[in-house]
Amino acid sequence: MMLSAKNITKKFSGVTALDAVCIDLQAGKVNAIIGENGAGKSTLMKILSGVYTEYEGTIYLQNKPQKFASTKEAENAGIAIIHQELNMIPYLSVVENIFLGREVSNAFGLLDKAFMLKKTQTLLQKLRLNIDPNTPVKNLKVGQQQLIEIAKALLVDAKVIIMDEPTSAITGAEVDVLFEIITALKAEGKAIAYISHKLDELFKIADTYTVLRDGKSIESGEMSAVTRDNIVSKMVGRELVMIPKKKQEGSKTELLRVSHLGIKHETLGKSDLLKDISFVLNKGEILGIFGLMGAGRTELFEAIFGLAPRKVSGEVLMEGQRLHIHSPADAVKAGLALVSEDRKKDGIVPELSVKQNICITTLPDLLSNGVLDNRKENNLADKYIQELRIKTSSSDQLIKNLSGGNQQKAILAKWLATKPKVLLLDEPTRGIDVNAKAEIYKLINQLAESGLGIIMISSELPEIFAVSDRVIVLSDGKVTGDYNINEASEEILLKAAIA
Amino acid sequence: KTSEGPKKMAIVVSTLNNPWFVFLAENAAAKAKELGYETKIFDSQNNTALESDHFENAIVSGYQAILFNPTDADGSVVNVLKAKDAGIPVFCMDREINSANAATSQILSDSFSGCVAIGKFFVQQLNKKGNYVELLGLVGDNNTWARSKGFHSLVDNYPNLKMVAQQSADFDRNKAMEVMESILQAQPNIDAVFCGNDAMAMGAYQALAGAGKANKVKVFGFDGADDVVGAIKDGKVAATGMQFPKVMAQMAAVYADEYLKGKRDFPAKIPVAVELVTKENIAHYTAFGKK
Amino acid sequence: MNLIIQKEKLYKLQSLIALFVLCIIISILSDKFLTVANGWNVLRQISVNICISVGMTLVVLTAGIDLSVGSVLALCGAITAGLLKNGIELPLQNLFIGFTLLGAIIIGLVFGGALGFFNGWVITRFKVPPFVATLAMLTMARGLTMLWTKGFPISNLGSNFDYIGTGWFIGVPVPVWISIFVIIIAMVLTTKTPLGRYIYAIGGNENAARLSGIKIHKIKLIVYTLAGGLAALGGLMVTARLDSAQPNAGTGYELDAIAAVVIGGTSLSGGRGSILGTVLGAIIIGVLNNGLVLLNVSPFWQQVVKGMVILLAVIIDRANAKND
Amino acid sequence: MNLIIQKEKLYKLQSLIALFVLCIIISILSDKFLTVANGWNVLRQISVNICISVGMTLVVLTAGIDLSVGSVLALCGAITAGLLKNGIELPLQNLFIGFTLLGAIIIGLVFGGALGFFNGWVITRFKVPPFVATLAMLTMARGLTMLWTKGFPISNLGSNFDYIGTGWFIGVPVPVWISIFVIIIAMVLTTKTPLGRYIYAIGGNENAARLSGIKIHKIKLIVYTLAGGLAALGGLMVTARLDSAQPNAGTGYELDAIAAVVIGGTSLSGGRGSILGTVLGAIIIGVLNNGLVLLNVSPFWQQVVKGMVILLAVIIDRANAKND
Ligand SMILES: Nc1ncnc2c1ncn2[C@@H]1O[C@H](COP(=O)(O)OP(=O)(O)OP(=O)(O)O)[C@@H](O)[C@H]1O
Ligand SMILES: Nc1ncnc2c1ncn2[C@@H]1O[C@H](COP(=O)(O)OP(=O)(O)OP(=O)(O)O)[C@@H](O)[C@H]1O
Ligand SMILES: O[C@@H]1[C@H](O)[C@H](O)CO[C@H]1O
Ligand SMILES: [Mg+2]
Ligand SMILES: [Mg+2]
Repeated sequence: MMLSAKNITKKFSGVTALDAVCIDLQAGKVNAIIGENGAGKSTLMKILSGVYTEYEGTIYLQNKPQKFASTKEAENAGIAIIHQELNMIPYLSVVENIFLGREVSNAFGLLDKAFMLKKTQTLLQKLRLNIDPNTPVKNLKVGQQQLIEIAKALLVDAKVIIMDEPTSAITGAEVDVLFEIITALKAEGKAIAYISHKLDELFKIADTYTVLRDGKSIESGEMSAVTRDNIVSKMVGRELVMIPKKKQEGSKTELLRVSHLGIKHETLGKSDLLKDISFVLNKGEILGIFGLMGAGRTELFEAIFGLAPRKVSGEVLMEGQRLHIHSPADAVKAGLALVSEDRKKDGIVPELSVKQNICITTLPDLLSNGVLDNRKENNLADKYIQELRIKTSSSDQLIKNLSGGNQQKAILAKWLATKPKVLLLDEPTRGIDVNAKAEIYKLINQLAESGLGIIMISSELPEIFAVSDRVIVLSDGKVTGDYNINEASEEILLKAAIA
Repeated sequence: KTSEGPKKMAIVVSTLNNPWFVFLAENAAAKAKELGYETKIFDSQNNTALESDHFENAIVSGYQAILFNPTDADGSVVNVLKAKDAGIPVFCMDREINSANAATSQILSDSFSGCVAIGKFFVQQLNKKGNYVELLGLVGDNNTWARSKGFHSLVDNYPNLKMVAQQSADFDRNKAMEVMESILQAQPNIDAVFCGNDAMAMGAYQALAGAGKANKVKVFGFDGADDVVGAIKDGKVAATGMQFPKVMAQMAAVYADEYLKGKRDFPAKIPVAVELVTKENIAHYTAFGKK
Repeated sequence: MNLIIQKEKLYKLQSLIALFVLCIIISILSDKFLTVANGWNVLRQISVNICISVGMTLVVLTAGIDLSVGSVLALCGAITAGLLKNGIELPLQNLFIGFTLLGAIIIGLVFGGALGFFNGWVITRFKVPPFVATLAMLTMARGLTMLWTKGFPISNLGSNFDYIGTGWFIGVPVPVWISIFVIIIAMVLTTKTPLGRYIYAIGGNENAARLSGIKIHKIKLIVYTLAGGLAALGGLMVTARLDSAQPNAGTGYELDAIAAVVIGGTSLSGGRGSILGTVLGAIIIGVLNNGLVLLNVSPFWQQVVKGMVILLAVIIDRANAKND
Repeated sequence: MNLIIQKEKLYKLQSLIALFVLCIIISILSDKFLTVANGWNVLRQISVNICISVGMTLVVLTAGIDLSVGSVLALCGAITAGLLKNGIELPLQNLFIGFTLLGAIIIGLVFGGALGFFNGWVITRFKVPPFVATLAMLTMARGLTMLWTKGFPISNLGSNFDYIGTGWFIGVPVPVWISIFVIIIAMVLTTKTPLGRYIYAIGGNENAARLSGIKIHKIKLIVYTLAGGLAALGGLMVTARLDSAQPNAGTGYELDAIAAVVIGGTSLSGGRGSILGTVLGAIIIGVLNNGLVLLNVSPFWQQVVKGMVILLAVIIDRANAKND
């Protein structure tokens, strides 16, 4: 046994996040940690890696009890972690981030930049990441940043490597590279703790599993001995019924038309970010947008929603009327709503309550006598908390204290409150557990049935197939495919995505 | 009511961020103490609103008299009236307030006339012709202008005396040095510098010395501060206007004491002349006063 | 009213403890402290800082800062005083325009708003950091004050004007009424109106606020305009109180205002805080200034003690704050 | 050296343009501007601000701020001057301790470092926001200066000391040497050492830095200590130049330093910026002050013009910066 944790208990001001959890990580194996959002997976990993130093229970590393006073101590003992959240210093370069906290200096105490650069280049090659090691990481896409996080962990000569949702922002080829690397690490005898909400991945890569539920360890075993449904029911504590999508004849009433949309690159001479994009969205239709990382899908939403007004060409029509959108405010007025891909950065206002976040888009409707009416606000918030089954202690809870899935639902709520005609969803289930995911799919379907037009960006093919009526594929800023979902298959979409 | 509790005098000064006023305040306090009073010094930080707060606080805390160095001739009037209404006599030191009967008595340093005297000496030293620079104090301070006007009222009558630069150095030695250094670049041929106080005179002198022009350019100050008294002895500074803060402070304290003992007929204004100090008569003077 | 206060509960508590401790210590050491007259004194003295700090709170809640309030106060006070006393002469047209009291006051306030608007415009239009934009305004407005007053105070403004600064109304000093009025309006604004909510949202997460359809630029313009207007109101009060506009009035007031805001628990990085907290912060500073005088602390020691007490107040505050 | 400069390229460029435009305008208006003597003038005059601003840059890079630099400068200058001139008398033991020049200087510098360390301690240990902690220090250090000097300047410090302020060495004024030395050390520190890397990292994302095993508290303590020490160095230079420690020295210097830092492109929210940028910022301010005097702009207009130029400089800066 490489590492085992016995009876770990961790409380946060009242909340018991972990309750006598036991877990074993075996050398040369990938140990999956599975559980719903908020089950306590990340908290446990943070304890193992020295982030939280106050807890009950004992950690044994190679059978010796250990108590880490800092992340540095854990690292020195041979435990490396890729955190769930990106931990990047935005203005520092790739090299600087990778070596942060473990800089190499020469005899004069000065940084040995040449050495670090070379080492970084090797790492990037290993990850098949073709970027300049001197670019500031803020210029990288989320997915690329995630790979840098992986590179950081590889730099340390660790015995135990913890990966907390390493693939939440990467897909396809990048995931394959990661799996190759994991396989190599296994062969070197390292113990790997692997957390992911993408169950398919777990079956592909994991050897053993441990399920956490509500802060308790429920069960452990060999991955080969369980099925997907087994795992899910252990996570959720009951059977999960996936309601298959009703295959309906979508109406043919045109709702939104995007024609010849393009975005110029900021730098002269570079090729356009979007080129001549045209498509139609009908009432009640769910349009999936698939593509690989950097294909330009987020940019498409930004163009439609008025976030890049100066560089945009082409036009957008709503119910036949040309829209003039120069800011998100215009977009909202026109009946558009955007759930963006980065919840933390663009979605929630962390210091406001769930209620205040939900009401923020429709405040002018919540007045009585010219001032905000507390009752109206409560009614609106409570309505959505019920309808979307948002798990929160009260509507006055600060939104930052909610789990990711519930934050996502609250964001959805704030947009539904505006009674939009078209809902734009950018990776709506990133980092969200299967149960919450199923609920969100259900919601999306219900909304479409009620006549909303929905466009959903997703990098996960199963998700595309679970909800879309139609799917278009983007590659390098161009539409390279447009299919009815019945005519599409994984193969067809992937082929279009790399076209 | 005077019988109860200790006898207390408040000393309210425009600022303590300037040694001249520290000296004034401390002498007033020392004299009052000698006369058997508890004292407290209030620093108005050149802010009439803060001064107003001090008056209010002094009135509720039961001070029986206020020795006062006003921040502003007009802006301080209300404050003095407030004390008067509360039956507390106010004695102004050094600076005037523009009200004939608000203060019980005003013991004043006459900046304007003092600068007329400096102006006379200035004209004489320069032989009625030459280029000069003026360094003003804080532009929002009324002493700045009393001095500048006194000086110009005389000097401007001589057309061959040309003011080639007029800048502010905020009564500050370091700022005066820097401003003077820059002026010397633009105006290398000057014959004199007139400064609104002695701190600036010292700063200007140091800039001149640094540029090797100390012998050629005459420096004039105002105050009679320690450094400048020494500098006049050494021939570094040509002249200053000696004020008598100690005299004024002590007189104010004595008057207040007499008032509290029953005397009522005080002269409304007692001007304390500013005396021209030069190398000729420096032997009779020491910092802020006569030997 | 009750509801508003409840909403702010979160933030106010700790500063209240600091204030309470401070008051007890001072009243043990001086029997003059807990008198009615002294109470009015303290309240009247802080009323100007309250006006400015309320405006500052709005700005800070959006994650901005306004260093120009002191100079704007001086300039607007001087403008009202100048118009009141001298009117405007247009020598070319041989025209003289006189101003009524109300006219002069309104122009002063509007001018303050306009200066604030200019701050907001520079910040939103050119993306100049608020610190720099308002630092430039600090300098410019002070220069303009000097130009307008020629460096001299403008005094004797007539007996009606000083009512704003020295009058009493139903047993309460007029400046205290004004600050109560400002506080209530600002509390309603921050807790009961969309504008207030947007202010918090912008400071909490500007990106998310923009994407929610909030017009960031518009809100910031409003906020800086209000801060300028409130500084001007403070300027009127100072001027009226002294019956004189001082060219160097308000120097350093920005630091007092920011201190009140921060002691009151509002975060300089925006999105968190309250008007009530700021008011408590201003009272703490006012009580401290008053107490140091009552206790006869020497002026040199005063600064040392004041610094230490502010530090202690904030430390007590943070120690009691559970999160963050 | 070349490498260092290259790294900083990103930030310095825009301010360079602003500086260039400024210089051209002034030199068209005054033929005295572009002379060697005036060049030394400007450089000597900004050397104090450079010392302070370099320290301020380090602090601001960690997303902090230090408002106390001006008072710390005054206190440390006064301490060195006092020790040099009067030594310490211990009346009880009937003891007199005299100080050598070097001894007095070292004590002044160490004292500055200690005050800075105190700032850092309050900030890290009690989580007091830097703005408040250093505002309290601003007040306390000024009070201590008054207590130490009793409100009077300490002058005539002997001929060796003034060398630091007024001497020349190989054709270059000593203060300029000192600032060059400070700049180089600081550039090496920020761009070539792990400490520098950590400073940027903390300002860029404190949480991520902590997770990377960086000792946030230790780094911040170092940074505030350095800022205090550099302020003390500035204090020695000012005192030596005037051959006199002025109790009110350094008043308002914090704003000049912050202005230099921000004009130089360092972000007040931390993590982004450079020493070289700050140096350019300080030069811009110095050239501006010098230019206004050379052109004999009236003192009334000076502040207005200065504010406008600062605003313009930053606007040019932002307009040229592509990404925010
Ligand atoms: N700093 C904190 N303060 C208070 N509560 C916390 C804190 N961190 C986590 N929690 C709570 O502890 C519980 C476990 O959280 P944790 O992040 O470990 O979940 P997780 O299993 O990693 O979920 P996810 O799949 O969404 O990442 C949750 O209820 C969460 O709200
Ligand atoms: N800040 C930036 N700097 C440089 N290039 C950028 C930036 N943001 C986007 N790009 C480029 O724009 C293109 C489209 O990016 P976009 O975010 O739209 O991709 P996407 O398909 O949504 O990918 P993802 O799944 O990662 O969100 C990519 O080539 C990307 O490299
Ligand atoms: O006399 C004093 C001093 O000269 C000071 O330097 C400025 O103000 C005056 O009143
Ligand atoms: Mg997690
Ligand atoms: Mg995207």
